[in-house]
Amino acid sequence: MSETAFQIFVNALLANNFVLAMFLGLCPFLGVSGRLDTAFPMGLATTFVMLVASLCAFGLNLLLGHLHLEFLRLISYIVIIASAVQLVEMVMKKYSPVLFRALGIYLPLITTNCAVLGVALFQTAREYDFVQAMTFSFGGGAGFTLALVLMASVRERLQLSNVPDVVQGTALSLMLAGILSLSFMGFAGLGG
Amino acid sequence: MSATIEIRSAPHVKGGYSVEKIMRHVVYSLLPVCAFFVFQYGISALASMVVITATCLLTERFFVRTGTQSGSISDFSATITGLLLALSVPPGFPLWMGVVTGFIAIALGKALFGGIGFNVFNPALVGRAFAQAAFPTAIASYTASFLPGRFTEFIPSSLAWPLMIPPETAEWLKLKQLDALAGATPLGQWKFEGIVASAVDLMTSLGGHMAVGPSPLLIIACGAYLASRRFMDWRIPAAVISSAGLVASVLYAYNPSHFPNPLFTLFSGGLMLGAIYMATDMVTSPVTSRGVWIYGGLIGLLTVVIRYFSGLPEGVMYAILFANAAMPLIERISQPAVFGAVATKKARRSAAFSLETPASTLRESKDVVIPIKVVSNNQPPKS
Amino acid sequence: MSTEIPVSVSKTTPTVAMVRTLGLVSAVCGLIIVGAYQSTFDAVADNKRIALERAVFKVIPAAKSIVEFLVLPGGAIEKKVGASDTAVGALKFYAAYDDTGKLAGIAAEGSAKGYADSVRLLYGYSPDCQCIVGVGVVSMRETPGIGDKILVDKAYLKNFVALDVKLNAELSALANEVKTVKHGTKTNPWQIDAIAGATITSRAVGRAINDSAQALLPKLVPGLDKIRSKP
Amino acid sequence: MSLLSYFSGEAFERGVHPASCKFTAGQSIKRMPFARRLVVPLLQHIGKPARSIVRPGQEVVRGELIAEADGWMSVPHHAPATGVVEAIELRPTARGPWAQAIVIRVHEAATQEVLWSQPRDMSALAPAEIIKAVQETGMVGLGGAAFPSHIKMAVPEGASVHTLVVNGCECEPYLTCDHRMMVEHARDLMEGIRHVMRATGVARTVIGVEDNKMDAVLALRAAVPAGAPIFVQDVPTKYPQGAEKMLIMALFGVEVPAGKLPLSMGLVVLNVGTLAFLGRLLPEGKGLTERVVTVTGPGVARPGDYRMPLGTPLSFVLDYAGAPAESRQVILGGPMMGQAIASLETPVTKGVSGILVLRKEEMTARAAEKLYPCIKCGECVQACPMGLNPSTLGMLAAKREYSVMGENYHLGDCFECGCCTYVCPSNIPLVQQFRVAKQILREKAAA
Amino acid sequence: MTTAVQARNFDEFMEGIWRQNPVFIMVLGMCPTLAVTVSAVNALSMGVATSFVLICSCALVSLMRNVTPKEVRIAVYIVIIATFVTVVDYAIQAISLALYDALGAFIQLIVVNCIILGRAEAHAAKNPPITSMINAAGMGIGFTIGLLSLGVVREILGAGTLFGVSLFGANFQPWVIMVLPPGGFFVLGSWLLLFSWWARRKEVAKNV
Repeated sequence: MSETAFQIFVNALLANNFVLAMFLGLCPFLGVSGRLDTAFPMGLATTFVMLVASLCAFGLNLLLGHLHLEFLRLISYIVIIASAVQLVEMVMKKYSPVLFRALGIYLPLITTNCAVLGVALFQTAREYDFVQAMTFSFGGGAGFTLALVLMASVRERLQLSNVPDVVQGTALSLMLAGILSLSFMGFAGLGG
Repeated sequence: MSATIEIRSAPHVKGGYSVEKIMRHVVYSLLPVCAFFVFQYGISALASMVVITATCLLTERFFVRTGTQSGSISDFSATITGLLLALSVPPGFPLWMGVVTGFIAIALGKALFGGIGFNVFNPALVGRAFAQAAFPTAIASYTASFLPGRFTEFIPSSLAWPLMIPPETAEWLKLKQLDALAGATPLGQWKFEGIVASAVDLMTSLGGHMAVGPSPLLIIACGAYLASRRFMDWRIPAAVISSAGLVASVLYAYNPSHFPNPLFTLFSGGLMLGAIYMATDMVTSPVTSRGVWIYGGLIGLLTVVIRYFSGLPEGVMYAILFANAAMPLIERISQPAVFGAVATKKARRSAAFSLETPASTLRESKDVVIPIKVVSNNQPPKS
Repeated sequence: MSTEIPVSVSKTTPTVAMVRTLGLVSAVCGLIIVGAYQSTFDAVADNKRIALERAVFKVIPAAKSIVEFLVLPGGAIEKKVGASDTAVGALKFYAAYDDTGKLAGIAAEGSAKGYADSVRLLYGYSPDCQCIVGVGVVSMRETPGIGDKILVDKAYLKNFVALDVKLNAELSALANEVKTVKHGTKTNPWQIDAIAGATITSRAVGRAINDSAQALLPKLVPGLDKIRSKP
Repeated sequence: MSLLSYFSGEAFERGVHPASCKFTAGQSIKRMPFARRLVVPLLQHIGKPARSIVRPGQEVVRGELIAEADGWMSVPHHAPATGVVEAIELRPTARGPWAQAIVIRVHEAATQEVLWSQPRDMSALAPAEIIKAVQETGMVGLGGAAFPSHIKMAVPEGASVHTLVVNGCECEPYLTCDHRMMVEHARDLMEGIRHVMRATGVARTVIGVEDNKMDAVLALRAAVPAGAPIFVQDVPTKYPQGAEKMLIMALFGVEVPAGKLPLSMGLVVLNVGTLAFLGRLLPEGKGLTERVVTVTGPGVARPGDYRMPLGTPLSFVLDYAGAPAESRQVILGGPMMGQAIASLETPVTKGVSGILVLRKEEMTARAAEKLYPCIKCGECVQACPMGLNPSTLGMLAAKREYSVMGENYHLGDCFECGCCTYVCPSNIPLVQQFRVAKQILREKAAA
Repeated sequence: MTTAVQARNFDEFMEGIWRQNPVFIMVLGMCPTLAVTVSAVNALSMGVATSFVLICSCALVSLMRNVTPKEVRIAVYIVIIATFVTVVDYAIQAISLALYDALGAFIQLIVVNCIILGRAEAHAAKNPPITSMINAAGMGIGFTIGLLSLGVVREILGAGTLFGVSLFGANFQPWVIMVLPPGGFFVLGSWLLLFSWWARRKEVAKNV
């Protein structure tokens, strides 16, 4: 398993896109992709949280491995990530109100996003080193943002279309995600 | 007399274009391409074309009837979808898969969004991508062109039982003692075996038994007809081809032994068909001038990147689908500049007069003001 | 998933109550987890061992039992004990013994990038013929219907009846690199005849074997005698 | 052509090239006789309606003042014929609602000679006095906008103008009245220019004429007085070249900033017909009683440019020019921006530059055209001279997203030239939708 | 009296199965729904695992509802859920490694499945253990049904088998897309379409 950082990034961004190929973070993907104005900050916020989570998980995993407490991994990941995000939110609120206004409202939504926990679990399962883990989470976040932004812009366009009533809603979003996922299949093997 | 008066809103004259006319001419321009494809591959290609197009039309009719989508068969758009789909799958594509693909193309690619004008993705490519993902083996199994007896005998895979695996064409070819012609596409041959086919052969598709799609040269000619009559936006193919050519040339210059020459890239696979007939699908391409160039450039770039670096030999389809998805975004960032929004007092273009120095500017000398179009011996007295 | 964990201390509830509850929960949950971990520990270990044995037995048909070894970077071979951390750069392999306790073959893992993701596989090496006698896939995400032909394609599997991985005279590398060649053009015993239409995955298998064998065999073969019989 | 004009650097970018259909360009201006009754609406211009100063039964002489300007934003009207005021009542107008109009019964033997005049020595007048005199003529923009001319000439405090732009483009298909005015009344035009240059204090005049009227260009050049800073410039033929901003672009290569008037760039723009009439009316001290109107279209037997008294009902015009009864549509103005009218009793007013009659055939052909959803061909984006995105605007209009149209897509800049609808293959009535949207936004803003 | 309680319990039970089906009606817990349903067996296992976590967590949350201050309740829920997920994780490893590999990280991702947290917060925290367990069981079964209806379609089309039993004979052409990510989206989308079409038909019929 000696993927270069670039390969990991490209894979997480396109070929194994978190949303479209790995089904991670679908709830926000379907929920927040209605408008471009909210989708983009949401993507940024998620990317940010994923980096934080990845960092926490990396440190925690070293600690747990050292103490031979691997069976506590899941429970400690979720607690640490949630607290870390909360902490970041408070710090951001205090020291960077501008950033907080832009991303703040999305942070609580993201805490238990499965893409965030997923990034921690996958990097552990794949035994990534520090640089790899960071690249992985950044690529994953960027991929999430890309998918979210594409989806949002398409859905905004569809607001102006005569989409049949039967299709409106989640069904349409899922079908769109399916076609998007189809078009992302071309990137398979890109990181090789 | 006043009873016969009609009130309509201005303008009271119309340009000569209508949706039907555009679509009809696209179909006309596709006919030579289709004819040549049938000439290359015989009745299998013809059957595939008929079945796929018929499926598309029936599906369209079904959804129009049930009130799910707008449009009608007479607008020819479903015909175009069907023909393009048939041209982009192998001639020996099992007919039952053709039916599935045609149905998916219209249902998922068009009816879902409300019919003509509303689809986000090119319907033919949605169908093609679905088939690529669902039946990867069948859609990669080309046979060589110009096989003897192609007008009397079906390629066996065409007639596979519904839902069943199509028989191997290799066996059939072996029986006919043509096994040397088992078909890998030129792109596949390059990708997996490092063989670069001659660009000229690819261009005409006449260079012996090759497993290729319709002739790029013919497609260019038909596309030129469409562009010259303004049924197609010439900028999109121009952007796609130049961007793909540029990226391919740069990579070729960087490492000629690893990357194929740019001409091979341009004329192999479905690049020409995609650039000229699929990327230019009006509904799924941007309307703004700058957007068109960004869109085409993105397709060209992605095509080469996918072909050269990903696991697949062909990338046009995915590149176009991706660009389709990005189209609303591209359009959003490339809205045209409103007249006067970025106006300056400085002349943007060369003009006969200037605002700054009235009455004394040199440009208002006699020679400049008097245009070329005036018959010269009839110059007006101006002193 | 729209939840948040209140970290800030509220004024209405005494801190003691919250700490008490959290402590209680943690204690209960800790107990449950430890209990579950302990009670399933043996079963999980058994499962893993059985799965491993099954995989190894598949690539080395004569094998009846296996022992896990490590080749340290210096070249020393030592038996792997317990679940302890492996030294950096150490290579893991499994020695398989037949029912008489004689070395039946060596199994090792290799991986290479395939079409969609890494293809991880286990191959069996026979010291007697200095060749690979079997290959099994540990994990892969190749396209069903194309890439997974490497599991079933009979002609392809024939490649691994006796794939030559002889070392060169200095024992520093393979005498001939294991190479995947175009379908139908295999001429030498160290070549792998690719599956037509699944070239990428076929190649990944070849690369995985080659990379792993290049790294492992030059270190393993000199010390082979030490593990001839089951320790 | 689109490519050529892109690089040739003279015209504005987009626009369209409808078939010109200027069948009447070669005929000289003909005089139309008086109808039995003439109808003079009190509001023939943009601004406040004039105030009637006559009463029913009163006799009026051609050229006599019958309605006076009600303030600065208004112009007076003069009797178009000698006769008796029959009534002052509501009458149909081109813009739709009925409005107050003075109805004059024309004397059987009335002469077309304008008897009522107060000749003045123009060279003795100060600029402000000239502008006042312009208002007294009752002159409005004869190109079609009907904006009072004296307001255009009055340079507001603090602003300064340097160039008078004379608009001789006449880019609308079919229409030739300005063309004929330029050819036949070049001297009057020069006279008008002279007065307006004095009134506004500009240093030079540029006359822009589309290059499909080279005979007019030559005639004008021949008429330019020796040494006068008056320049005649041909500009590419393209619709809507006659729009002020497009003409300025073609002549000066600059864009008038969005939401600003040409005045902000030191330019005064007037129509050739306006100036030619002013050139004659100002020194003679007469009022505007007639204008030249192109009567044309497939439904007209004797098309031509007619000098007709203001207030002539359309039914009379059509009879005189030979429009058969099965004509289906009568349009005031050109085919691109003209107004289809509901009643043939509508009179010809100062802003009417053309009367276009279309036959049943053209109508049925258009009725058969099917309406499709927007297929996003982008033709309208390439055609919109204002650089808008009619495609998206149209989709927004269909979903009633009017405020988005105004805020994000610059709906306010649309001047309804009709290019987008002209090119639309889906036959979407874009201009109509935009008109509705603008109206709704205006109402919203007012509320 | 008993019948009333029974009826209420039955309502609680049916709520999750039909009226508030987590997959089809509430569209929750999408990630595992789409990721693991490539075969009916996987779908069933995932459904059972989730149901187990759901029932146990709801029981424990309900038991502790009176000693949990509201400020720390979410933390308590998450810890409880994570505990049972860990238990399930080890249990599946002990039962079948093959299944464990097939479900992958999605077993651990049950932790962030919004159905469970949602049930804990909305129901278990306010109701006695038995009621909340019944409700949770209904939800769990509803979720399992949802997963199964996806898994069955995807397995039949994607492999020509159902629970591993071949349906169409050896020559069946698998629709590979069904076991790929787009297939998941399409199948769930089609199910939702079907439900929405059916609901509209019913509505129309009612109005007529």
